[in-house]
Amino acid sequence: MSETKEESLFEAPPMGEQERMVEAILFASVEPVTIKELSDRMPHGADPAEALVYLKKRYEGRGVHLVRVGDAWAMRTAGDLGFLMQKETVETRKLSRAAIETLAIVAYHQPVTRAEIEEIRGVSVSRGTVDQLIEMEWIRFGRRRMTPGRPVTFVVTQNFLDHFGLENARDLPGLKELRSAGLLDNRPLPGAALNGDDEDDEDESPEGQNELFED
Amino acid sequence: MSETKEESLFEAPPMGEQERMVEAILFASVEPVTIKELSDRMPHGADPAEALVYLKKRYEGRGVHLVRVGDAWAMRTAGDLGFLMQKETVETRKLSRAAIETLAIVAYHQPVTRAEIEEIRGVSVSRGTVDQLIEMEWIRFGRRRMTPGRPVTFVVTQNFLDHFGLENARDLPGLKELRSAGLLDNRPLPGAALNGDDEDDEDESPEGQNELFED
Amino acid sequence: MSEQDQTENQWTEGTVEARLAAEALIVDVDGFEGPLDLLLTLSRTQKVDLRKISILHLAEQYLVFIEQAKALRLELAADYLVMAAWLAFLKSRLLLPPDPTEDGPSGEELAAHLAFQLERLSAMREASAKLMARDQMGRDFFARGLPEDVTRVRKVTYTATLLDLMQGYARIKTKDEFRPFVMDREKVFTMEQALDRMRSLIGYAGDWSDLNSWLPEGWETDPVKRRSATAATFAASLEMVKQGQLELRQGDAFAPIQIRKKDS
Repeated sequence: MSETKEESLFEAPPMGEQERMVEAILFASVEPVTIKELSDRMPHGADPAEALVYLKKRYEGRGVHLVRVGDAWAMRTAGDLGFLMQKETVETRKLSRAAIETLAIVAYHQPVTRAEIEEIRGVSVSRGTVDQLIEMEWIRFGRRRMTPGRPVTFVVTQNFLDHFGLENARDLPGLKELRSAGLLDNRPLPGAALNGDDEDDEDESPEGQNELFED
Repeated sequence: MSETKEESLFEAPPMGEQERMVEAILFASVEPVTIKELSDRMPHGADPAEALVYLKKRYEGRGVHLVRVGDAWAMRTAGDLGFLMQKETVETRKLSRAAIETLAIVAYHQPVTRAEIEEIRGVSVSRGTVDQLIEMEWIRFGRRRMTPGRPVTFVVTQNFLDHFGLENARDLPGLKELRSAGLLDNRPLPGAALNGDDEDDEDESPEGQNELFED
Repeated sequence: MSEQDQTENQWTEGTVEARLAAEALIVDVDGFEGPLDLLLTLSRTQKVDLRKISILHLAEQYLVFIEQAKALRLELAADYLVMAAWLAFLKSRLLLPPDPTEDGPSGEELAAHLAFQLERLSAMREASAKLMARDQMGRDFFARGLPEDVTRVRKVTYTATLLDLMQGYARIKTKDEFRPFVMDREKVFTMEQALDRMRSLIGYAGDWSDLNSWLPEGWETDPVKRRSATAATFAASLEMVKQGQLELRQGDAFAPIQIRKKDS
């Protein structure tokens, strides 16, 4: 059996069939499914990425949508029909203001260290706040910052994107405006008179911004 | 306000909208939903039964179907795509020593009865070992031996020959050849002493102690 | 504290309006998340774009607030007082002409940074509000209610090579030829052997003697044999202690183990 022959041995199913397959897999799953996972589960030679394009079109304007979450895809009900779902609505734990702000700071400034969150909010971040967000799987540890002390950073998760219906972190509301206004900059205090005693305040790294939205 | 006017006050949404609503509700619901429940959740004047007819049609031939469960409705992936709902992992394992020895005896001595295998190995042969080899299609039942009790015999299969690259079982090297190939040295074969194949020897041996030190 | 005095003088300069605003805020002092939060709230009374805010005016408002709180004997967290001291310092910098002998950032630079911090905090507040106002899963849109489990099928295939097969067969057919492996047992001194040996000799051991001196002859030099004999002899002596035939002692960790016959 030569290599060239092998391909023709596994002929990919017709695109209509592939679309049905992607539909069935996404339908059956609560979690978003990556193209890689789709590919692994579908017959050899299938092209789930193309099938997704057709499927997305098919569900446009329907009661259920095909949505992209990071590099994965999922089926979700249309946002305008939420009013029908009182029965399904899950009471989410009420987040404190501190938790909501911390979440927003992680989302807009990621990857961000605890010291940076504290600097932005002007108060120390309580352990419980970060724990709660991690437990909800909305934030997770990112890479360590390559500055003295190598502090850990926080980034938002795919669950976060999924929950807020975001394709990726770049779709955060008002992100562009905030960035062009310089409000996402790491601007050091002149002379560092205020936080000079802040030991774990790491150097504002020039890579900080580049690292933004790395994943 | 007269009775007749009231109806027009709550005008039912267009059928296309109703279809979307039914679609979203069935998708998000944890269990099949009755028409009564649909009706209760949808705006006044809606006709879920009719919407269901359209929706069912829309999903005909798709990867997901609308199915009736008792007097309720649910969405299910199409039956022919069930194979997508399985994730198969293939694990290759080395055959146990008991199985290899049994297989070797069948190959060298075929047709051979279970009692003969046990006599040659010096230990009883577990049912699982024989079953495994039959399941792998490496051995099969041969003709019954014309001796008292008419015991079944075992022979190797074409699959066996294919797997080991043999034309027929007579191609198997004899003891003399094995010895000249260095395979019968009294020294333990490289790897043979260390590969701990005693562990997966599932046959109980009456001479356990002797076997322990055999190699 | 000189800064304290300065503050005291200054707050009287505060406008009536500022003092009234501060009084209103005082009631809610627990509601603030630190000095920056309080400053942000105070800045709103200026009713201007945060970028055009008068930091000098803001500093005055803050200092009034702190004095009011003190007058009411409210417990203020330390960081409020630190901020008050810093704002008093900033205010003096902003009011006085720059001193060329003093290094460090100018009052304007510090004020600009504070304005930036306030603007950034305010922007993050707005962003978090926008985020929470988005459609959320489980509230506005929903995932599949009845997911179908993906079953994981683990398929195990077994394999063997021709060499495995031949070796297996050779092993069976030449069992008798594998004598050398029995040799291994010659280097094993079993506990039963040690027990037999010690039982027959214990009568002669009236006084404490080193356990090592009980090793059988010919087992003392070869390390493998010695290890086996030592282990067996030790195990046997423990067994005999249990049976009340022997006493065992060890002076210290790793010290020689000594045994003697127990008088019954």
